[in-house]
Amino acid sequence: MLFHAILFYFFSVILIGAACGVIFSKNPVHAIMFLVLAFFQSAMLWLLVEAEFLAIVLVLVYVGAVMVLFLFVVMMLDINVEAIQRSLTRFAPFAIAVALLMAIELVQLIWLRSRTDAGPGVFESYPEGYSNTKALGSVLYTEHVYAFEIAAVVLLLAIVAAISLTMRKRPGLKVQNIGQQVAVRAKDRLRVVKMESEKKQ
Amino acid sequence: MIGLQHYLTLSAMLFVLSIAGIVVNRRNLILLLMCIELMLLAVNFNFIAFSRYLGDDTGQVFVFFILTVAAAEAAIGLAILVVLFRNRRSINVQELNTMKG
Amino acid sequence: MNLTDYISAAPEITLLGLICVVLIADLFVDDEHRVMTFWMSIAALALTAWSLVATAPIERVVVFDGSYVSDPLSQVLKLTAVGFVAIAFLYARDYLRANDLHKGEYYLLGLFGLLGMMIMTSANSLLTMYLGLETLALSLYALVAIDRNNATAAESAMKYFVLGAIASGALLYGISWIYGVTGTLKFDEIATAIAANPDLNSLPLWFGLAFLIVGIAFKFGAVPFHMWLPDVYEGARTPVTLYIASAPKLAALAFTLRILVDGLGGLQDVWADMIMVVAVLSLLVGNVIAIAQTNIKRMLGYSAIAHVGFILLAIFCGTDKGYAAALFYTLTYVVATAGAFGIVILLSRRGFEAENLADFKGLNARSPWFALMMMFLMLSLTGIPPFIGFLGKLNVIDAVLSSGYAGLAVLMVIASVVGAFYYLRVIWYMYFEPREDQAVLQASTDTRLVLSLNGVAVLALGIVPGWLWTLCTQIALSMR
Amino acid sequence: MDFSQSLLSILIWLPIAGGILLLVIGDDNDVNSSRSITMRVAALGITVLTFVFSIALYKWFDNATAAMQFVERASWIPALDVWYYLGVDGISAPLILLTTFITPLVVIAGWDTIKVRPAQYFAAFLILEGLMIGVFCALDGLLFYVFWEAMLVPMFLIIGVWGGEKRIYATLKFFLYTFLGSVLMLVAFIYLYGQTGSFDLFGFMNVPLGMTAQKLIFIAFLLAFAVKVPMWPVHTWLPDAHVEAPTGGSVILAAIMLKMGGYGFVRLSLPIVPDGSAYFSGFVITLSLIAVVYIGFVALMQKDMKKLIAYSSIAHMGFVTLGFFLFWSISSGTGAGLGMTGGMVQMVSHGLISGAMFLCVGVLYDRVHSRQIADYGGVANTMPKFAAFMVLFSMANAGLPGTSGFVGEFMVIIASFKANFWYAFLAGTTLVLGAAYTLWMVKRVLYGEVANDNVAALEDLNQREFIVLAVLAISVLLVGLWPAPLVDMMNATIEQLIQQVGQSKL
Amino acid sequence: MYNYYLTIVLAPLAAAIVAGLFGKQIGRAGSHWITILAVGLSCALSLLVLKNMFWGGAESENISVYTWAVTDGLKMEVGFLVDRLTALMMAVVTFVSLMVHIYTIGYMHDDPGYQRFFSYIALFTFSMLMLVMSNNFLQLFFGWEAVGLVSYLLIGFWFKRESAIFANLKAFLVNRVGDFGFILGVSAVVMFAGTLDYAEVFASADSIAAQEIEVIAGTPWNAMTVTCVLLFIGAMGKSAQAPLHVWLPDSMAGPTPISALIHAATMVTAGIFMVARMSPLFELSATALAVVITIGAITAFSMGLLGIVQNDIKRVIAYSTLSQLGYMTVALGASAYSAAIFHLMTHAFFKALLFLAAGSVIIALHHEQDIRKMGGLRKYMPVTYWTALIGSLALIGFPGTSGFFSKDLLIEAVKESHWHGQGAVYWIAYLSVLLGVFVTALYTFRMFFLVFHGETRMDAETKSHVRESPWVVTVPLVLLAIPSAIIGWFTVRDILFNNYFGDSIVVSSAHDVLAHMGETFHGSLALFQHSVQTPVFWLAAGGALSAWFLYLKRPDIPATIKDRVSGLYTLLDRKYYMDDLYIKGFAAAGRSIGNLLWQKGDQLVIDGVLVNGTANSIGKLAGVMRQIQTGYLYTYAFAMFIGLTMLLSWLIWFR
Repeated sequence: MLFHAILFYFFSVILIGAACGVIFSKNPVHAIMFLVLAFFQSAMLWLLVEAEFLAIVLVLVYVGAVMVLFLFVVMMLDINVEAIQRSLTRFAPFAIAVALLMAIELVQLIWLRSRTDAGPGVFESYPEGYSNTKALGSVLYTEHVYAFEIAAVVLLLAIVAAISLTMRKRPGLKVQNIGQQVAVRAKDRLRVVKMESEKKQ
Repeated sequence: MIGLQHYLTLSAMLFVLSIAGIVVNRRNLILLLMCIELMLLAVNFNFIAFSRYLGDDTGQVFVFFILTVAAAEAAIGLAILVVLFRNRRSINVQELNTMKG
Repeated sequence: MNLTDYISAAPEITLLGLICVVLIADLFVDDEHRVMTFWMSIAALALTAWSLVATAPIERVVVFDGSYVSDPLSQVLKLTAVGFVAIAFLYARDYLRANDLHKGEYYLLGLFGLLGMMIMTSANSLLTMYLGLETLALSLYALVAIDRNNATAAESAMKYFVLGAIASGALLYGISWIYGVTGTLKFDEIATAIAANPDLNSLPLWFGLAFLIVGIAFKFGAVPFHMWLPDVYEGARTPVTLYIASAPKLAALAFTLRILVDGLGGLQDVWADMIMVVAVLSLLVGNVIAIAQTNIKRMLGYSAIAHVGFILLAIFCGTDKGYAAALFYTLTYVVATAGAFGIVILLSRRGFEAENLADFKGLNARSPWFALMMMFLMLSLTGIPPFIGFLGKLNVIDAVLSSGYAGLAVLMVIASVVGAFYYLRVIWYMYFEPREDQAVLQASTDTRLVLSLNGVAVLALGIVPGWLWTLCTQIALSMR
Repeated sequence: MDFSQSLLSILIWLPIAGGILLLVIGDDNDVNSSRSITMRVAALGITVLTFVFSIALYKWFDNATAAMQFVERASWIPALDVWYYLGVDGISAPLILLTTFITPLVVIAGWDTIKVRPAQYFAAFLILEGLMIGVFCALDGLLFYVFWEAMLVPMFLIIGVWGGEKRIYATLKFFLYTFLGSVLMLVAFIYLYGQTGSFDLFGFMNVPLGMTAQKLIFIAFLLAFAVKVPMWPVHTWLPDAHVEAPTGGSVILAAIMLKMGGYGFVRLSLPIVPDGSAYFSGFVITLSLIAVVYIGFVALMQKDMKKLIAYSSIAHMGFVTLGFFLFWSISSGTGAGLGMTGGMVQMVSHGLISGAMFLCVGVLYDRVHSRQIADYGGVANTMPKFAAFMVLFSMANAGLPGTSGFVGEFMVIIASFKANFWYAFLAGTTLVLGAAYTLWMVKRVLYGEVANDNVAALEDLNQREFIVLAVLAISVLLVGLWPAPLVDMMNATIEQLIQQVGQSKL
Repeated sequence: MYNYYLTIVLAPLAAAIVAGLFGKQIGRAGSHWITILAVGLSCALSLLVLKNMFWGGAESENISVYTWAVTDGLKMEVGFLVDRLTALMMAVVTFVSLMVHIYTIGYMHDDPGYQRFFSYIALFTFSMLMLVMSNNFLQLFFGWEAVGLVSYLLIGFWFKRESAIFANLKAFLVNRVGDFGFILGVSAVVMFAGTLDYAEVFASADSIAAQEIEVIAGTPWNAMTVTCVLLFIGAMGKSAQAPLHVWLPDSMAGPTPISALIHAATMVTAGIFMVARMSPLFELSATALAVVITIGAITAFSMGLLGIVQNDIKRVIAYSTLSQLGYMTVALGASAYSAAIFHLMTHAFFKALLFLAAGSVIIALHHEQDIRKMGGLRKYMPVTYWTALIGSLALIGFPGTSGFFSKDLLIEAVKESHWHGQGAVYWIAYLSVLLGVFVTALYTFRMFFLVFHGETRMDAETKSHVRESPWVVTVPLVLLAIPSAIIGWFTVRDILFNNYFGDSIVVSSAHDVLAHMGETFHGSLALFQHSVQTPVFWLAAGGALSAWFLYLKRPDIPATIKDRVSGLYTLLDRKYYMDDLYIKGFAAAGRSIGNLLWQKGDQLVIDGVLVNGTANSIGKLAGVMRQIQTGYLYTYAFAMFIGLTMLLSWLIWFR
């Protein structure tokens, strides 16, 4: 149990640190790296509570896809890192005060008000041979099939939207049209002009 | 003994941090998108913690969907970012104020 | 899972299928014939509407393991949403064509948005609600940015996106708390759980509720979660604004009613106070700031905020009358606001956005008929009888008074008077100022016809509002 | 042909339909084009026809009963228990007659002086007429409110489109002011609706109400009606609106729209919240007396003819409210009815006189395009007929016996003396002040040497103007010399009203 | 008789309408003929009525013509009460009016507003008849105001003249001040008696007198006193009693015929008539009578004094009229109503005569009115001279003339009234009227001598044109001179002592000075014979002689006196500064109050601060609030953040 706690605190501290890193790092690439770190720590923490499937998905989907996308965009946009001198908003202190207030409220809620019986809520361990993935899979396609379909729609929508926003035909772009090239006929390309022969002056 | 409250606290800290990150950042738009990802991560923590605490899988299913949607959201958000950058040649939050009042 | 499940969800399924058809068909339509996409979309909407009517349940049906609910509320809202999307498409068509924006995406994203709205309206669990919400929201983000060469549109899309994401983050956080406390995501089960165990009605649940309210308020554009709204209304191209301003309000209403009434009805005394604060702020801020606007889209944006104040105050009452009034108000408000944006679109032409109030100067000289229509719409929004907006306000005030909040009622009417100013200013520009723009209004016959019908509708509905109110009352009664 | 069962509907909808017809005929800014002439003839025809129907109303009106007559009742919004419920009694019938009488005159007065969008102009007046009659007929609270508010719109346009230089300020002020007043009335209506379950005005009258509720409802009503009347200190919209409105607008505004406030007091405030009215009666009387004295002084100093007449309207309407609220100050015997009758007669009479005064100013304005008193002088030299009319109407405005202006003032002063000597004393100052501001204006405008070239070039009344003013002059004298027909119409109703007001609802 | 009465009233009205509306069509002659015929008819019928009353013993009649309105138990009617008082008034009014009509043909001969003028004076006749024949307060008030209206129109007849239109406005407004009191008086009558009808009011006079009213909280006043004083304020306005007299001299800006008719003979006496008519009420309030006599005494003496310093011929007569009205009022206050009415009648004749004579002079001199520019007209205008002499003698009360009888007995009555009056007031009144006799004689003959005697002072141009006026002018003079000279002889006994007025004038026995005097009255001749024994005679003679001495014999003395008592002279010349008080005081104050209320009250406070202030502050608020919408994403997010935190804080700490 102690080991469990040590691990928890270890990962948590790194996670919070990484989150701070995301927020305060000057270079967006660094920020992305911190975020990746945060995701890894989260996956670790999730593993700690036996949510293996989601931990894996987080790493695969987030780190593997989304963060790469971020990185890609940062690179593609070719942002002048030097120009973006990080600095905080004018009311940053005030904002941080509000954030602290909210944090206090949440913590107060969690620790003091949330339960009538004092003491931390305990996670019951899963029985032997339990597969988190299997359990999720069995409800995903039955009980949550409707939501699952909608998720599919969302992804389709994202595809359509992303394409429609970013794909563009550049009018000045010089590209070959193979079909046209193949279908070309001689008379289209060559015009035989008859003309009077020139007389000698 | 690590339990529900610890996870919830962690989640709350992440959540507050991510909001604060959005509010205090006045330069880089892409950072805002990352903060949003952080926020969703915080939510996920909550769901997983509750799911485990309640012994109910629905919470984890929810997380699964959140991950999906977040990916879609990130895609669209980045697409908009790209569009914006193409028009403005900048992703500076502070320059994003042609409409106000 | 059995057949009834799918039959009940037939409208959504139909729509999705048709979206795919349009999506693919659009690929084979070249730019000159893009209007085909429009007609296909209209056809898709018509089919959806037909399937809605055909599968209309006699009574409340819950399917898909409690994820999906079909009841009078969802039927009516879906049908009207379909109608408004169709109207938006129609008003948008000529504008898009004139501004080289006539691409299939507008219609497709619009249809996706509609699907999202339908999902929301029929959601019976927080999960489906969230997914529907995201479907709608993602469509809207993309729609706002649809004019890729427009920096303001992109800017407003970015703002909308970031703030929307924050809101859905907050919403999710709230959902997680609700889930944590009640152990379920389904509205009816949440309600049962709260009813069964009064201990649950305590701070953790309230916190969850507060986060949910942020989501609701954001969706509606209520103060102080309204900041996106004016910028988006202004920044988006007018057809998009029209789209955002109309049907999604219905979805937002469904969203609110499902969560607050179906799910958390037991916490009414808690959420009522929060809703009230938000509503009153909206009423004041919306009306006051609208006065200072010179851009009509932005002005209508602030006006939307003010109207949301009314809708939320109706919900705040927590009575059947209040819910009915909220429904009635939303429906009638959307009619008027759709018409108003329709006129804005009508006045626009290639390379010219009739965005400024000043562009309405002398409209009476240019087109007495449409000036009259715009006047009708403005008066309806002001709440002048016999236009329908008046009855909307009447019912809300009635609901508020019946619940014993005379002070709020007075506040509401005074806010309306403040608000009257900026609506009147439109009439003033149309009628009292000489014309500056000599261009002839261009619009196709069907647009003119529908726009006229829209304008006349606010009057006609105002004269014969009984059936609508009866309908709304019945729906409110059927909710529990 | 017996159409008495739908007479009121005819009176309401005929002009409105006519207005729509005019809009359909459409605008032609050329005064002499055939379309323009058709349109004007139609406008006149419809208003005259409406007047003819209102004569039928007068004919068939039964003076003996206080009950509602010509009642029409049909369900309108069953869901809210709202009825299309019309009826007239002794306090609404005279005002309807006034409305139908004034509107044709306004049409004639605007005959060829409106050069811009005449069809819309006349249509606005016709629709306005129907709506105003609607206000006087409606017996359902919601119906009443619908007509009440809808009325603002045509007037808003009339002032805004065809008004003077500062018309936009004036018309917005007019609209917002009156709107602010009436929305609170709406709240009160809805509250009463909550108490009774319907909008039936008789239901409102019969429902028992606590003192606090009565006070609040009274305040809501007071604000609505006080703005409309207008009472001091919520009167400042009126001078602006009057000054900027086109002649016809000023006439309708002064002649009829102001009466809405007074009508509201007797139709709603007094019977629905008698105890609230009692509680505030002293307050209202104070405001009325302030209106008489204060506004009298203010009117004295006006440099603009229309403004002067507008202020005089406020002072005269002070008598109306004074008369209505004397009931509680009169300890015994008769007199309250006298005050109320006086108030009612004053409303009708003021409708005629102020309308006529504004028409007179309009006659001058059409020629010289100035309303400033200083721009005139010696008009009697060039326009003797006009001067005769103007003097007559001025005298009526000053409350000379034999003109209608005297009747109401006389009754109200007598009644107020019964209430309190000082009420009568302050009210009586109008004899001096009213004469002072009216006749001083007459002196400066009509008398003296011809002041300038504009005046020298004036032409006397044309036939059209002459007819309008003559008709008004005859009616002013008729009411002044023989008010009995008018008063008899009201007596039964007012008697009943007195009883109703006397019964506490607590 | 009902039809007679209607004809008497309506004939002039009809004529007025015809002459007024169709003046152009019927022409000048048409309009004077129709009005003269109508008024002549009225006059004839009035004389018939009078005859019936005087000699035929006809009963008084109270007839209702039509019901004006009935509401709330108050019956408002139009009707005639024709009794002896009314009959006398009708005769006087129609007769003088007829004379003036005829006279006008000559006087207004060249005026472009000829038809209008006839219409007005016919209308006036109608109004005055309505006033005197009324049987209720409503109609009385109608007539009261209607004569005021016509007076207004006629004073401003020459509306191009600044002085005329100033005067008519002033006249109307000052009258309105009186009417203000009057209408309150009528209201009081209605309050205490519950009716407007004379007969019913008089019947309940005792009950009125028994009631009290607290005008000032805590001080109950007798209802009758309040009523009567209020009514008398009306009379003060109409009959130009100080301090509401200021309009009458100015009203001379109107054409002379109307000065004669309205501002001397008839309208201004309406107040006297009204008080006499209300004698059943006034009799019950000693306080009211004291007020009446005080006001009358002040007017009688002080206005006479002003006559001495005036140089405008019409103004002199106007001040004389004021003074004589004061005499009548004093008589009213002394409960000698009959004496007042008697003097009213004789005064109507001789004062109309004087005015018309003055008018004759004015025509002859081409509208020159300054007596310093006249003189020696006797030889040019004999008829005018002699008639004016008769008028002047009657005015000063030369024994035998009608004025002698009326004035002498009036003064006697005042003298006698001390035994029922309240001490000093009556002695002062008596002294005033007595001294007034001297003053009257002085200014009358000052004017007379300056106009008709002495050297001619007009310029040669005018002089060459001076000649006697045409017959239409002189005939009325003669016709008026006859009653002025002799009517007193024949009527004094009947009117004053034989209870001619019967029930129409009620005098409580405790006040009945005339009855007291009647015990020692032995007929006109005896009165005439004893005239030299009275102070009145000697004072009058003294006044006339002084005038002769000062203005014919030693014309240099007045100037010396003027210098000696320049303070007094200025006071008189400025008419006791009353005009200044009204114009620079009340009128100016009214205007500044108006300005103040308008500029500061309406425009600054109500409109500026409250109305536009609210609107502007909402506008400003909008301007400020939109600053919150900075356009920056982080602000937007921050707003949401704060909103959320607020909700949470409220939930956690305040709920």
